[in-house]
Amino acid sequence: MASIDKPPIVHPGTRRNSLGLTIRDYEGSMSTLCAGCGHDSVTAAIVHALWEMDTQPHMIAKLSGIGCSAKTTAYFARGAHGFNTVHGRMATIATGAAAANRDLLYIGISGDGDSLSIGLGHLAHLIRRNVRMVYIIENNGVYGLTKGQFSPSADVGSTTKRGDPNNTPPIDPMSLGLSLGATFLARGFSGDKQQLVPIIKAAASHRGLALIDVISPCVTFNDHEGSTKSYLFTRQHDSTATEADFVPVQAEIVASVPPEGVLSVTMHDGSVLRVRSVPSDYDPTDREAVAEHLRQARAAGDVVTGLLYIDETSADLHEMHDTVSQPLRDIPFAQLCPGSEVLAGFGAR
Amino acid sequence: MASIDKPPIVHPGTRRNSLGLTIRDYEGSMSTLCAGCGHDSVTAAIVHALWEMDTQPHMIAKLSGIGCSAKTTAYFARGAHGFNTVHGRMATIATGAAAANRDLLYIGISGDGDSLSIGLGHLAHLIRRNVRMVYIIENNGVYGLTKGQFSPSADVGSTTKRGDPNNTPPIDPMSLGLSLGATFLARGFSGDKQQLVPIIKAAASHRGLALIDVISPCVTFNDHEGSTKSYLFTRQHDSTATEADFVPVQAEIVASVPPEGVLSVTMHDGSVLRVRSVPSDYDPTDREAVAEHLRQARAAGDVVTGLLYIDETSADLHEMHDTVSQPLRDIPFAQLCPGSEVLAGFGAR
Amino acid sequence: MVLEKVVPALAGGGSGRVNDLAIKLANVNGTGSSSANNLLMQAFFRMGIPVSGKNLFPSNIQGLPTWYEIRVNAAGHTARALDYDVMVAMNANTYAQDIAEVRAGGYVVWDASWPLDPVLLRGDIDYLGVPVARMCTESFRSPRERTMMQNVVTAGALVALLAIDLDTVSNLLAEKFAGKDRLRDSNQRALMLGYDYAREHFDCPLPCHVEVMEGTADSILIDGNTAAALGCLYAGVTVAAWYPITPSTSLMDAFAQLCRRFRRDPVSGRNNYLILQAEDELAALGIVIGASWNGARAVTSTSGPGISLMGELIGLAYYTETPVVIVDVQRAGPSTGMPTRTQQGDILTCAYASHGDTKHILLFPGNPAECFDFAVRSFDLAEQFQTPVMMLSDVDIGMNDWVVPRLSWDDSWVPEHGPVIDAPALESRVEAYHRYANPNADEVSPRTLPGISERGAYFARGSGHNQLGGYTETPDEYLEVVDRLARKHAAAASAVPPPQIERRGARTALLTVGGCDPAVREAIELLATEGLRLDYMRIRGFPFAAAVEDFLADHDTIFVVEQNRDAQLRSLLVLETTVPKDRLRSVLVYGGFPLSAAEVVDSVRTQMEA
Amino acid sequence: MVLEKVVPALAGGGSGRVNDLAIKLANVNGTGSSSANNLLMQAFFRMGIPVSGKNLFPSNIQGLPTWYEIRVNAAGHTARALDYDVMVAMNANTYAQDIAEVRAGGYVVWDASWPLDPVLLRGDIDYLGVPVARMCTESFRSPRERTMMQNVVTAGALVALLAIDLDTVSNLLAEKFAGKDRLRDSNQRALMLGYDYAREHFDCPLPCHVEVMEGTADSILIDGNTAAALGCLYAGVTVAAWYPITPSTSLMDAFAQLCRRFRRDPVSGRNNYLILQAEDELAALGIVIGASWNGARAVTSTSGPGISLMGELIGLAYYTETPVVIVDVQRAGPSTGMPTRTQQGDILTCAYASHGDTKHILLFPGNPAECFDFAVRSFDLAEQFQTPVMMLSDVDIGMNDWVVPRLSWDDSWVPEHGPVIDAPALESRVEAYHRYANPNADEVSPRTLPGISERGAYFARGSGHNQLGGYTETPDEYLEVVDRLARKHAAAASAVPPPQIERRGARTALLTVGGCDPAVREAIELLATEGLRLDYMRIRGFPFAAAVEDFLADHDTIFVVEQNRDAQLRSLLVLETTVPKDRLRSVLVYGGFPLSAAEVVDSVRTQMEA
Ligand SMILES: Cc1ncc(C[n+]2csc(CCOP(=O)(O)OP(=O)(O)O)c2C)c(N)n1
Ligand SMILES: Cc1ncc(C[n+]2csc(CCOP(=O)(O)OP(=O)(O)O)c2C)c(N)n1
Ligand code: SF4
Ligand code: SF4
Ligand SMILES: [Mg+2]
Ligand SMILES: [Mg+2]
Repeated sequence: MASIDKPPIVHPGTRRNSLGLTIRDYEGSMSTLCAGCGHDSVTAAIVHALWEMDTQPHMIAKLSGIGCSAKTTAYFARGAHGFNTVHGRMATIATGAAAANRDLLYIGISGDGDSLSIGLGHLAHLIRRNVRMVYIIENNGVYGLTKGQFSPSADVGSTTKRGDPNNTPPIDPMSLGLSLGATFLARGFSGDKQQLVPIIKAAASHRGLALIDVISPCVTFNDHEGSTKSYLFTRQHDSTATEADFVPVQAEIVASVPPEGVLSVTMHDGSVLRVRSVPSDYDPTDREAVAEHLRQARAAGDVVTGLLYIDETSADLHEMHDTVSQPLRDIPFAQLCPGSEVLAGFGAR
Repeated sequence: MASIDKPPIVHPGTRRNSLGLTIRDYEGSMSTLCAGCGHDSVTAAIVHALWEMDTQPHMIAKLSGIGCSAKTTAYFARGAHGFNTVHGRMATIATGAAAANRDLLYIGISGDGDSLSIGLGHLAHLIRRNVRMVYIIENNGVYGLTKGQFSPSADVGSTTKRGDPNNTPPIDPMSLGLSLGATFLARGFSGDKQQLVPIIKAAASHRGLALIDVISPCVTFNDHEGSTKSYLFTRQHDSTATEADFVPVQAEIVASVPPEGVLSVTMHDGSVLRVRSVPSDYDPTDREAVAEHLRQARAAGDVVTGLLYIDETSADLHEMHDTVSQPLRDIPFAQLCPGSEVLAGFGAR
Repeated sequence: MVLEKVVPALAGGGSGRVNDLAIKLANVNGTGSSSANNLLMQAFFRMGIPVSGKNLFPSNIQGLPTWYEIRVNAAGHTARALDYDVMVAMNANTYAQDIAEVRAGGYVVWDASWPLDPVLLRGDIDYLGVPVARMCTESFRSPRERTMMQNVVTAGALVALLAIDLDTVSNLLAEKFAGKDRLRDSNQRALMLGYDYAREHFDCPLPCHVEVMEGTADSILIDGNTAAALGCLYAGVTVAAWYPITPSTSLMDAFAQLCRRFRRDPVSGRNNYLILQAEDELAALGIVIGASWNGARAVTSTSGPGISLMGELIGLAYYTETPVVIVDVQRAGPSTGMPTRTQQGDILTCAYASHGDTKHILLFPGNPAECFDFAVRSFDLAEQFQTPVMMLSDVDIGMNDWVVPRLSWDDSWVPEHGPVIDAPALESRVEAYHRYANPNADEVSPRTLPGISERGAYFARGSGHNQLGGYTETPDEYLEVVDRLARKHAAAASAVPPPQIERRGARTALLTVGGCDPAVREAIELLATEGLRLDYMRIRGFPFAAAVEDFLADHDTIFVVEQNRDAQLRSLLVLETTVPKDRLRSVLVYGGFPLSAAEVVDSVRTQMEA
Repeated sequence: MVLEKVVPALAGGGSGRVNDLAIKLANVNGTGSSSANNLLMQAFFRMGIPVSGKNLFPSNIQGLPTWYEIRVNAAGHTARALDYDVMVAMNANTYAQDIAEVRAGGYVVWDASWPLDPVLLRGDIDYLGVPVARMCTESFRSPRERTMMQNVVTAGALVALLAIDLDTVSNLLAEKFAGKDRLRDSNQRALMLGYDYAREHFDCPLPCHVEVMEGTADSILIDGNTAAALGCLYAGVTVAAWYPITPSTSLMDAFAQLCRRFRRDPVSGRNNYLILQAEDELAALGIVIGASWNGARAVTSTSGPGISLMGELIGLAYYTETPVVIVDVQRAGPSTGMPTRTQQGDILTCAYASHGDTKHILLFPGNPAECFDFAVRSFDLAEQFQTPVMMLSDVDIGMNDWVVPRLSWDDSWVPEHGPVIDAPALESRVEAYHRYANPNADEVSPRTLPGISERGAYFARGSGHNQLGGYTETPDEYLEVVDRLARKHAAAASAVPPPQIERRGARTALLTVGGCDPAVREAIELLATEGLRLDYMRIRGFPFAAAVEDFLADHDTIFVVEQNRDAQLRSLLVLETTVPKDRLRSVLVYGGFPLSAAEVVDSVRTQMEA
């Protein structure tokens, strides 16, 4: 998680968003990841999305576990609080943070080892609780920081650099999410910023947990031939399910009937998400169909990308627990303490 | 886990299996569970299945975590070693045991809290590794031993005895298993021994991990109206997917083309499993279709029971790792130690 | 042979004491005996007699032996008594052992519905048979009532035998079943069945009985878990996360109930709190860390196994300097151990929890009243020192009913959040903010909350970091931070609850912790009667206050009384004070039952004689 | 100003030593410097000169500063040296700090492809510029080679400057790239580029240089993780489970490689082992417990965070008396801490791991040779005492290359499985078998393996159990078992490796543990030259052998040297021996780098003067 401060060179000409901030204002410290690491492209996409969404940096909270992927949180939104927790437990800490203050935009960055191995149980229960946050898995099929062991997302037959094949069936976070009732599932590819940015924006406006699985190749340990998480393999097998187009709240929405094969979803914050199905019969609101589609694709060796599933109707953590609209951490003590008279009543004769 | 020794009253007339053992020989100490607890019926079914299968008691290893369900392991097969481990970790200890000796019949008993809450991550990876064992979840929707809190299998809207509704979506071990590539999935009901016994036998002969979800009502904390894991609710909503019929190895198999709608599977130990689909189009070998069927049923509030899914073709833990056929723990030391000459070579100039 | 009509033969035989008796009720668990036990406890309490109840229950839901011990003692000695004046033997499976435990001259109340095996007869005690089951079968219709009411019938008999005020008991029933007339009537009926039967067949009251007194004015009867939950409520906790585990479950149950009553927003009717049943203990602590980092007061409660599982995250909170409060209601270990038995076995584990160099703040309440006080203080301490605070309760304090002074609250009290820089301060300050920088060499560095201001943004990490909060692998930078953490912990010595000390100018002392308090105090009195004068100190917090050092320095021999095998409190004293090891002797009682004075007296006496 | 041609000005100036020099190589990580470092290490080793290499690398994969320190010392002092004769400064980002660390009269070898900032010039050292990058760009085509070969060029220059035997180095390259001629050629070419350049521009060798000697006969060069893996292989481990974590990962990597070579069944070609990469550390230990319970020798390796996560299961193994072996390769804590930095910070956590009353057997290897020996012994100990055994290594021992005596093996050695009753014995015995019964009051009760015989069946449980293995909540039954566990642990004192002791009849001693050994020995020699005579003891196992008590008793002042903040070894000695606390002083060095004699000397001197 080493970090070197980046010289803040501001080109006078750089564009500013409605808050008057340049894209640089959404960056963090200089990356210490390997040159070419997919994770850095994810960082770039996040920076871009936050800037375009006019997000106030201090209203963001960044969380991660441990791993090369976990370091990513240091590389964007330097104006936001960040918490580099321990391996596999980020979901739990994010849940607590979200419980204390429902007003922040929580961005969790995890790895395939962090989320699908040591942290799998927590991710599953995070999904059940539908905690409102953006949860990105930077998925490279290996444990990068510990030098390239297979992670649970490694496909059977995929080989290590040394050539040993993986023999244990993989866990696909998208299929897992579907079976656990996830309400927002998307898969991106660090090599395709175009596709990733709108997905991140949509995720940030989602009512509950938005799980984004980003294939993010590890150039040092898993970008070789024989790997199914390499840049080459992913490019060759990328099969787009949907194309998302995000219309922020501010922009007035031209009330037009969405064209054939385009789904229009109003997000909880009022923004609108337009999802165009690429296989025109693909329906991102039909859990069954999506599961079916994913499994067929996997059988065919394809990597399905795009916004895969969305359900904007289910309650999030706070709605399930009927908490007040104000952040719990901001409730004045006077409203929390019943006072001396009430106390005197307890256990008395 | 309290246990009282049961007076071994042996009725002279009791039937004996091919090992000359009576059903009593497969029992354990007296149950200390609540009168009417579903778990005791599961115990009875296990005892029955083991007896009918002529299993040598000492070739069984019983494992469990912690919970009322976990106590079950003390109530059958007193002639077998048992290990009452800690809460949620049984899967890991069973994996190690199976690694050391591939010849035993491993029977793991867990609870919905033990497996779907604290132990979820381990269960998921046990499924991936396809460890050969019978894994039974005695599913009652609550934490029995800690007095009735909701477990992750509690349905939304299901209420506690006090009437508070559960607001968090449930985890269905069967759907989870399908998404994780489980190779044997069955659901039973402690109130239906008829159905459960052959399922347990089939599970014991399965090539890999056999996951059995048994709805096992908690009469003390979750058998009231409003509960969706009560005897009444389960009886009323039970929808049978398949009926299994188990033909042991010994019995010569009448080579007949199985009748319409009956699937015949030869298990790794040579025994044959006949599965009759109740909805005649139900195919227990089609992952998609089963997932679809389960989700529709859940939507309709039905509890699908029977042998739900089977795949006898996938490699188990030992096959994946290409270990020798002999139990690892029995390999003579001489074959394990390379000896002094080899050692002398290391690190030398 | 069956004993039906008995006129106490040994009237007054050693048992002729008033407001000083020990009753033990032996039952089968899951048959509703607890409500009857509670009824008796309340009755004694309302009669103004100091009383305690020790519930010795199995880790099982139904069908196993369970015991409840009640001690009433005008002098206020309410530790567990080992010699019973009255044994209410309602579980045939344990008759032998139960009857053997009765003191000479004591009484056995048993269910005379069935014959009593003659081998169980002792000549030195009286047998008072009450056909409880039979009477219930005759008087009640539903099978459930027929079992449940047996306990009330027995209670009724005791009311007569011990001269417990009948009206008080009847009122208690009336209050309990207010609005549920049918239930109240059948209970009242059952009560009178036993009462009348006893009056008819035995001459009541027994020589050992009770009388109204004024020993519990301004006192309350409460268990430690409920009191701790109240503490969390009053301290302003808004986020709680837990994973069910005996014996801490009732703490969160109580907190949830309190929140339902007192934490509904008056306007919106929605909840001013969020309690999460986590998927495991790691998650529970993770949730608390996240909520605290984000500025809410958050708590988790657990027991030994949970503490073991929380180890890694405790280290994270320690090193990132995130305030968290953990209540450890200790039970008998190791491993799953005996979940319903009491022990003080997590002291060392908690003091140094997590790998690497770590030290934590511990609070040791000695009774339910302190569970309330210390719970409240734990949140201030956690925020003032930005570190985990663990409150160590146990089965005895947490789940048993104790008579303690009424809980009081100063309405002017406000939470002490420790150094936190708010938005205005951040915006106005010139210099940049750095999370772990200590301009004034103060041990605790001010923190900022997420969502406040870009100028307060920092990166919390469990990996090596320097004063600025930046990642580091440079020795000097790393040392600056971890050395400050050590000083910070030491500084907490003056902030934790000071020890409770009683000096009588003795050179020998008894030192203890937690719920051992009443037993050790009683032991001191008993030993005094033998001419042995002893000073007393009860540890209430770690790091140890200066007063602890002073007390140790002033005594040649100190018996450390604690409920664990490995002398864990003694070990902590040896490591964290300057006391010479040989001055500290151990009195270790760790079988799982609450401590009794006799056990302390015996051990001290033998060690003194040796 | 750029320095091109330099004739060492200060020839011999304090650095004219032969076979006694310290070299530090500063690089950027992920650029292949390690193979070049290794080449030099091997060369010195083959020349017969005692040598050590300390890899000071970041917790990062590519692009951050990394250092490698090589010390050659004819006298065999191979602890980390703090004053460098030769600094190979190849990372412009750390020039300033690197150049500052050179001893007066020392040399800086730098990449003269680019100018050197004049502010970096010191008058008391020589600058030997080698245009490494430029030469590589000129001589190699592929970008990869152009970076990778720079390290070899530098090595070539050092070969010339330090008079390292060129043939030896060339042979090493030939061996390494046997069969890969192209690679070998380019490496050899790069080597000569540097070699020739140095010969041409500087008069070689430098006053401080090396000569062939016979100091490493019968020695090997090996790291502790590889040695420990060999120990597991030779002890007969068949099941291993782990979760990747620095710095323990290389242990399991080595074990896997060894198994691939030596554990293929000759007949079937299949595996006589099963290594599982678990989903987390809890699972890893769970797998080991299951395998051991079932009769296989099983091991897991981890580091601090893993130990914290294993807490609950360690308690399960302890209480169920299941043998397990855990290797903890310690790193700098707390929390994630500094994963690639060394520390001895898990001593207390491991000694008392898990809630409740628990005590464990610990082994403390002091070098790779002991990593092998102790790894082998750990399995015997675990089975003899049916309990967890933890071997505490660390980054320095585990991942750095040490020169140690050649590993030897007695082919008549067979595993000691401790008391296990086999099928015949079970079938023939009359009395029933009970798991925890001790007929002969022996502390360890014989166990039986699953799948052997119905007569040996028992129920292992982490909950309260009696001697028979039955569930219990009865104090006496519970105590019988836990008290025996305490005696069992104490009994292990005579079975663990005894301390290593050197008596010189002094009243003052240095006491240490693990990899501090060479630094402390060197410190003793240095202090001797100042007239301070010191005895020496290195702890190698816990519980402490009687010899530890004796040694402590024979000394008035004992400096406990350890690499942690909280004096954890000292704490363990205070708690587990009778030594008066004040006799134990502390020398604590815990910045994360391997210990050097100077640090010990300074601390002892100041404390003695005080
Ligand atoms: C408790 C614990 N166990 C193990 C580790 C070591 N570790 C650090 S990162 C990591 C896995 C990283 O893999 P992944 O999550 O996929 O992230 P990536 O580096 O591939 O981006 C592991 C095992 C740790 N830090 N903590
Ligand atoms: C680490 C740990 N946490 C919590 C507990 C307390 N506990 C015992 S059983 C149990 C849950 C039991 O529920 P389930 O697995 O569904 O079994 P059931 O009793 O319902 O059959 C819990 C939380 C424990 N024993 N260990
Ligand atoms: S090791 Fe892989 S994952 Fe880690 S930084 Fe390098 S390329 Fe990225
Ligand atoms: S509490 Fe429920 S699960 Fe437990 S034994 Fe009783 S009925 Fe069964
Ligand atoms: Mg990864
Ligand atoms: Mg359950």
